[in-house]
Amino acid sequence: MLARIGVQSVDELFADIPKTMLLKEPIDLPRRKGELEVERILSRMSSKNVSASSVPFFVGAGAYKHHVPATVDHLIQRSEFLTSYTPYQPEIAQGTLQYLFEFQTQVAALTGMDVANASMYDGSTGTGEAVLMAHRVTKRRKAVLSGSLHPHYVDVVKTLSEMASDDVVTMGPDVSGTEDILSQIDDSVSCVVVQTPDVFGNVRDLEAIAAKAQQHGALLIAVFTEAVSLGLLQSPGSMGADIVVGEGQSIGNALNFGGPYVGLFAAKSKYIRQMPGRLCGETVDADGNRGFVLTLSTREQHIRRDKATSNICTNSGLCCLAFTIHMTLLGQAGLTRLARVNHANAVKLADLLDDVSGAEVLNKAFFNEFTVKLSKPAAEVVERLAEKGVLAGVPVSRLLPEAGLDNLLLVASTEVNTDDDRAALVAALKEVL
Amino acid sequence: MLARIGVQSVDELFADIPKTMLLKEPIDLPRRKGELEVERILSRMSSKNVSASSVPFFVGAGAYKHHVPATVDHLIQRSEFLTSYTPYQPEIAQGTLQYLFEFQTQVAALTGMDVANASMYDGSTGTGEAVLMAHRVTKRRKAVLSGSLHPHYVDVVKTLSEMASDDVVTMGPDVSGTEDILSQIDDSVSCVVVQTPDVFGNVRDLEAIAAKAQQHGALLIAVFTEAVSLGLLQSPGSMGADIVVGEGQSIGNALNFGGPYVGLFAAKSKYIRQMPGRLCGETVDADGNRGFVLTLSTREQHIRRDKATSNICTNSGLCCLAFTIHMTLLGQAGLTRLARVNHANAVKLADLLDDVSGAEVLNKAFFNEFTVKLSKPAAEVVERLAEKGVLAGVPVSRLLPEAGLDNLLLVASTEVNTDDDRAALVAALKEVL
Amino acid sequence: QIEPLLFEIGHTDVTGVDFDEPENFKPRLGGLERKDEIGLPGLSEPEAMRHYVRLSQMNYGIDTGLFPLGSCTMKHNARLNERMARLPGFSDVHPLQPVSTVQGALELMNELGRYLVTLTNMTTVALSPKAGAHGELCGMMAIKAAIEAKGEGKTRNVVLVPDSAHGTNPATAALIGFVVKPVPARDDGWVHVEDVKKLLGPDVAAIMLTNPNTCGLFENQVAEIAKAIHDAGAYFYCDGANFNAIVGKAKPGDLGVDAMHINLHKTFSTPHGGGGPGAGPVVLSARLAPFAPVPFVTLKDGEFTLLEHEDETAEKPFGRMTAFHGQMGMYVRALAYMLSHGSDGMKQASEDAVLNANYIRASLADLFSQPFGDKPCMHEVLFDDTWLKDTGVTTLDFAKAMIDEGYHPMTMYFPLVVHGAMLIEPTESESKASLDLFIATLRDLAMAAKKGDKDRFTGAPYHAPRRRLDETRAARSPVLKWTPPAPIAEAAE
Amino acid sequence: QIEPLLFEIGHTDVTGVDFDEPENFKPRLGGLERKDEIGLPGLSEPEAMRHYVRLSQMNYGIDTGLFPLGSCTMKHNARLNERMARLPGFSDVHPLQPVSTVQGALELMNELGRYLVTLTNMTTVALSPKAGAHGELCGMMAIKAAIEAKGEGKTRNVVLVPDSAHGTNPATAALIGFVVKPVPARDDGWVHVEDVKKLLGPDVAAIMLTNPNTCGLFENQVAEIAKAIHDAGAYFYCDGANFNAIVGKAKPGDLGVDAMHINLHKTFSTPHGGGGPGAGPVVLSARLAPFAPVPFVTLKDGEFTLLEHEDETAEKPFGRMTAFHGQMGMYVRALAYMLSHGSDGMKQASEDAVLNANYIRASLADLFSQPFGDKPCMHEVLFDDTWLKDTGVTTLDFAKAMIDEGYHPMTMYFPLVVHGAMLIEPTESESKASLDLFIATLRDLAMAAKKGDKDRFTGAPYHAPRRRLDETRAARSPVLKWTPPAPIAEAAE
Repeated sequence: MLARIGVQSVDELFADIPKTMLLKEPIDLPRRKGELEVERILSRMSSKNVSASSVPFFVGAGAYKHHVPATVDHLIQRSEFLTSYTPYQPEIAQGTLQYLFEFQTQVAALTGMDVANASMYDGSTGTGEAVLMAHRVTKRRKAVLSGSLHPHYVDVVKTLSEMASDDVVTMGPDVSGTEDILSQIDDSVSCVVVQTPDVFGNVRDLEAIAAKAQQHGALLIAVFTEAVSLGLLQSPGSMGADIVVGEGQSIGNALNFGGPYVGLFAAKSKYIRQMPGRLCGETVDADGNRGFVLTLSTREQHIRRDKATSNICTNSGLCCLAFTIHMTLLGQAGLTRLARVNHANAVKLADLLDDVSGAEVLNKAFFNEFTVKLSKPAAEVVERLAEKGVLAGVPVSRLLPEAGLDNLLLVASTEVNTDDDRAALVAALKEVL
Repeated sequence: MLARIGVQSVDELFADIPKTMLLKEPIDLPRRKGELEVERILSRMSSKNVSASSVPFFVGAGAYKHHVPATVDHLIQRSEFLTSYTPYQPEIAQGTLQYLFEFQTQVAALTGMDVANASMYDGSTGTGEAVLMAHRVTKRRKAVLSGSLHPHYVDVVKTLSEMASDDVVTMGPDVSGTEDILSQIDDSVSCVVVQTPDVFGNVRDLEAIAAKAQQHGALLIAVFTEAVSLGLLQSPGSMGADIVVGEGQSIGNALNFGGPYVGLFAAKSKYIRQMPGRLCGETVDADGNRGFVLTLSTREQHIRRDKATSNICTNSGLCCLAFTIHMTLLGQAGLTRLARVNHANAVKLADLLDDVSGAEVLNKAFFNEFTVKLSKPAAEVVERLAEKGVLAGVPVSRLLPEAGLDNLLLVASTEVNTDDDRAALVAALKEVL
Repeated sequence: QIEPLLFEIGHTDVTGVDFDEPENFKPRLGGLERKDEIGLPGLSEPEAMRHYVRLSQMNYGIDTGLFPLGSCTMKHNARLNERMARLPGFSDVHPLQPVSTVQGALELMNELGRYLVTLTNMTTVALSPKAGAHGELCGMMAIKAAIEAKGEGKTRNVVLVPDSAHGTNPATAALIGFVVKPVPARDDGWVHVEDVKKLLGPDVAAIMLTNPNTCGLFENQVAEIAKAIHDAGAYFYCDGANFNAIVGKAKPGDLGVDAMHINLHKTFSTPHGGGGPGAGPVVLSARLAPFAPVPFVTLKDGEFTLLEHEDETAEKPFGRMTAFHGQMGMYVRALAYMLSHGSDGMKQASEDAVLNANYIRASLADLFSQPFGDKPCMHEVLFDDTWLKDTGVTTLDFAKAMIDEGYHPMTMYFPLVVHGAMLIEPTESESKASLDLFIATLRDLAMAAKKGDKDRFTGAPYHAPRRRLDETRAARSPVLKWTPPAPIAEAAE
Repeated sequence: QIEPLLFEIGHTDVTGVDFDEPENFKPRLGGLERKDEIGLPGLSEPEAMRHYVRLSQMNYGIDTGLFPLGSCTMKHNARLNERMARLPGFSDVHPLQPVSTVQGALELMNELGRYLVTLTNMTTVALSPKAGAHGELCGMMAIKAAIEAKGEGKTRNVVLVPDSAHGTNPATAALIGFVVKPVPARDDGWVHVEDVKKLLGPDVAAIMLTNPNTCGLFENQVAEIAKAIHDAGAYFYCDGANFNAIVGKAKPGDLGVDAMHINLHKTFSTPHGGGGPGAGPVVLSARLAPFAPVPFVTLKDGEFTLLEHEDETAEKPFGRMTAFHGQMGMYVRALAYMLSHGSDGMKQASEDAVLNANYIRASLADLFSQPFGDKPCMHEVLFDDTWLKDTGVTTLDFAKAMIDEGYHPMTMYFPLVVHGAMLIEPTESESKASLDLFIATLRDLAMAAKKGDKDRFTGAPYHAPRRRLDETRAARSPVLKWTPPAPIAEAAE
């Protein structure tokens, strides 16, 4: 090969690297290892973690432990899905394109919106993008964030907005879901961002907010972090949301210690050309057969560069596929039932915990997660329960360390929890409180 | 659907079942369960077993713990391989047929034989078939089995032969690999069955046996249970074997508590038409393109019925595939090195064990397994070591309970064993002896 | 779509596996080191991946389309079962570990056995047979052992086998020295008790009856046949290949069966894997139970133990079928299937399988000919080639034309009792929509055949990875392995 | 090969998932229960399996053939890495579990960070960005934060971006309010330090330079450019999309880089998955390190901890990029890749990637035109369409014709600085045999184009799951989701 290229050594091909910067010595990292050894090293690290399936598990706050059918993980590992690229060559990427089209349709149906894109990185970054989109649509630059929006989402929006010199109004923590966000909406506001079920587990009615927003020319951005809830709850679209953003992890995707996840992003159709991210659309080929392509890409960075609606390029393709397959296996009937099982388990658990002395469930209405007020700091309690082999939930102080809500614990319950799990939590909690 | 069929109920379709025998009540077994619950039940059973990867592991005696590259298990799970049938429709089964052709070629090369079939169930049943084949070839009905042939293999051959009223001569247990099998060979003998490396780990030279067998018109059936050994040892074919049978589990296949495994079966080409099992052959299609088909099926039961060379139908297709892919990844270079690592680890371990007081390694020559004479009954020692979290090997008494070899232990060592594993075994053994 | 053989793209010095060469050590191989080259080429990991992915793309599977192979039961293979079989406690345990370290594995075997015995109302089960034919062998060995125990080993050496039986039946019986006598076929597709009675005598050891039979019919005289067989001092072996039609509907034990193998890879959906591995546990009646081969699992004082040797038990095991304990990997999958379906789901699967087959039958009855008249079938429907007469299209041609329509052909030319047989088994996995599409396609093809569109059939398949393959050539001068091409200089001589 | 949409074959009352309906309980949903239908059809498990298997068969992947997409780095995805990412300690842990229960996960993140920092000779790494563009955003935010910390936030608002840059660069800069100024292209493919100097001033915040650049060349004046940038008080952002060409050969930190994102899905081979997920950790120089966003992992007294809030540290984190801690699943795969390759293997991968690209370049140089002359390239080789002049064949046509030959096209029409660009990146995964076949195919196609065999190109692809698709139609009246067809009666009105 060198002969054909006409060089004596591979190093000649690196001649453009300044001589002083070309490394002479190997980089100070270990030499290559065989599969067996790599497996040993990583298995050792893995075994130092307590996996959700191995203990009674009630951790939520934006990521949820659900059972994903084996079919899903099998299918997404197929070579033709796993090792393909962004479908820029549609003639040999119809597999990817058709599932994206199915994904968009599913997300639109689930959220009650007109159109959905082909995914964002996750719910939090999607929320940031939604705010920027609202600014483009309204030509205003001020967002109002609910006090019960997931604090990480708040941070992501604030970071982005501050960098872009946009205004952000953040409401104070709203444990009870009763904040007066309406009073913040005026003609200067671009968008209001409200989560339901919110980070404290409250189910929120968005209709009044949507009405007030509309009245002032602002957009309502509805956020959810638990996609399963939409099997049982009114869709944000039906309550009047203009943009809906959600975390899709619950459907098809593992906990993965936080990622990769999949951001769901839907909007009213009049805003299509202001949407961020990829869109897959239907068309025909030269023989007149139906086919799918990426479309409206003049919104995107690779065409529009600094005028693009977003800088996003790589998204969450394979996580969309997992979402779509799981949702296809569920169907409306399965999703609704899954949601009922989740809610029923949470109701059961809430009643049990409410009976524990030193614990009080604060929520009136919730889906599969709620806030418990403890007689002791939640972080300590969680740590002591972890020592007993129970992962009890997320202390609010972990998300909002300075909010003075140290005794609050967020507890989630899904279809994976059994009576034994609940009994273990209650017993351990009684010992600790 | 019922309307088109013209019946009122499904039960009408079962009208031929005698009324008294048609079940009215559901069978007394649990109702259906969701995936989550099935996973829980089976995971609970699984967790009651000590898996090979979780402890220092030295168990062999016919099945070996090797590292199988992740690529292998991924590929054999592809829908097109996993959910296909025996390739009776070759036009849409070229995937299966081509890998079978590759498998046959690999097995022939590895064993040093002219031809190989498309697999048997495992090594033991393959040995039974080899004896029957020898009887067909020689038109004699007496087999001589070496005393160091795996006792399960001996049992399988004896069971089959006795049922078919054929003669079997079994040599006594041959720990040292020095039995006088030559003296058993005369003009009445159809075949001599000798294993190398044998069940006690000895590496056997087959040339003299092959010569004597040939002289008397008998066939030499060479058996192996550790396919990796052929990376380093002379092939049975080069030592004069007429039929070679082996267990192929070591390449590509997991331990699986004993099955499924894959039987390798190779022979001299003059015996092709007496071989049992499927054969894949090369041909061309109507366009002149190379393709593969199952061939010489006039030997087989579905054509020949009671005149067939075997009753085998289903074989070990997917295990062949695993074997073939793993062997392809290894290649000669990788297989040879893998074999060297196995042998080196076994030599290291033998030296360490020989230094333990109360333990003595009996073998002069071995590949990756050897026999240790202990000062106590091996079964007890193994049990006590298991309590200490070390799986030390197979007591000979487990295979030959009445042979008076209770203090002998078969110890295997492969590429998966580390210095730590060896140290753990030695330390635990010292405590117990 | 030609993929070269690995031997044509690999090299003996290439490997896709990374090991360090062992440090200095003194080999102890007794002078038997290999001196010759093995001649096995290797591929890098990316090359190997691509090679086998491409090969797979030339295959058809249940996951890619309807697979109506009669008698083969190509039903959906749930990936849950694959995942379960790979749990380390099942896939990564050695058959000869101390039994104290494999209690869960033994529990699983015990539980599987309990399910099989309960579903069949039999006395015990021998799990170890490796596949259907191996199970037949096991069952017939148990029968032979029982006969010998009664001192009739010399005299009872005839086994009755209907002409419609799978080839494995006569092959199995012959393998252990039985003389096979055929029970002739009747024109209604059933085995008649009077035909059996005519053949019965003190020389008859057993009958091997497939039920539901390979014509897709439930043997409606099975009770009478069983009685006649038993009255004659012989045994009733049932080929359980088609058990999937009646699980939860009837129990073979109630029908007088003495031994029946169960193809876990058919009835209980372990994957066929391109021809295996399968598993063929055999359930045995009380008369045969004492002769069940080793090994078997027993439960004593809450601990599972494995009986691996004949003399460890008061029973009379006839021997051993295989090394170790059988197809554990398949046991796990089958039990996962059973747990998932449950008592109710397994019954429903049988009913749906039968419903689907009859739906196809009723939907094609006006175009296709049924050799035994237009009557309900079980889980598979049998047509013959009478309806193709004078079209110039054979069963083979018709089957190959199905490939061009995107379908795997049905079973052809089996059972042998029918001319140009076409045996269609949809299984319960197919939805009505899927069946309707299949039916429409077959009807369209049938019309085309009748209209004289001959080329569409005789040249088929046109749209497959290969056109029709020359099987005669393959058999006439067999090429069973790759050999390196002669060097060009030599070849030119 | 048309597969219906799931909406066309599914039904809202069909489900492939089995749960028992919960026992009686009182919902506590505050009256916000859904009243409308969702309208989501379901498929049974076998139907779903078949639907998605069939869809997959319309896709091309690395595992099915060479995938020479320049700038995208389609290299082999080892299945070991997939297996490792699925270990329960990585895939089945929650980001907000107590840190005492995820010490191994934090150790892995820490180790990955150590590898990235060592390979680049930078000071720290922000792991959390979710993809390359998100990493760019993170790096540019760090730069903005540093500028603001120096009190220059109002004045330094210009970012220099060469015309050859990826679109993400200008889009990212614009997203957070920077004004983008292009650095014009030169006819040698390199960015010239004098061009940069001309643009430098007190208003310049940073340059965003891709190196190796998108023309396949290593920026040979990078040291001088870095110095000029730094002298002007600005920062050097390096787009690390092409880092895979120089891993082990040079360290960006030695080249004066202040921030660089690393596409784990390119350089470290985490699968592209049809468009994601990726991961875009950003390495930062000492000047930018204090501004790295939360969260990050620290090791204290042998325990790993997670800093999740800005005020838990003495540093000056500019904020948070995403919920939780980033793409753990990708971290595991990338670290598995790094451990497998090691220091030696990663260097060799770079060398092989460059060698392979140059081999293609040298093998096609006589037929294809190189816009910047015949000189060595890095890991990808750039051709333009000069050589196609007067053939009536466009770059697009040529690319589509490659599909008919069984290949995925190269990157087309990028970078924009070249007319009709064709950017070919073979990666180190390809063997010489594979490259030779690819080269022969391209040569054959090139001859055909030059010979005037126009139809072969303008009508291509002929042999793909679809013929050429009408992208204009898709954009003109966008159909972005399936809607039920109008009932026939209505439609007929």
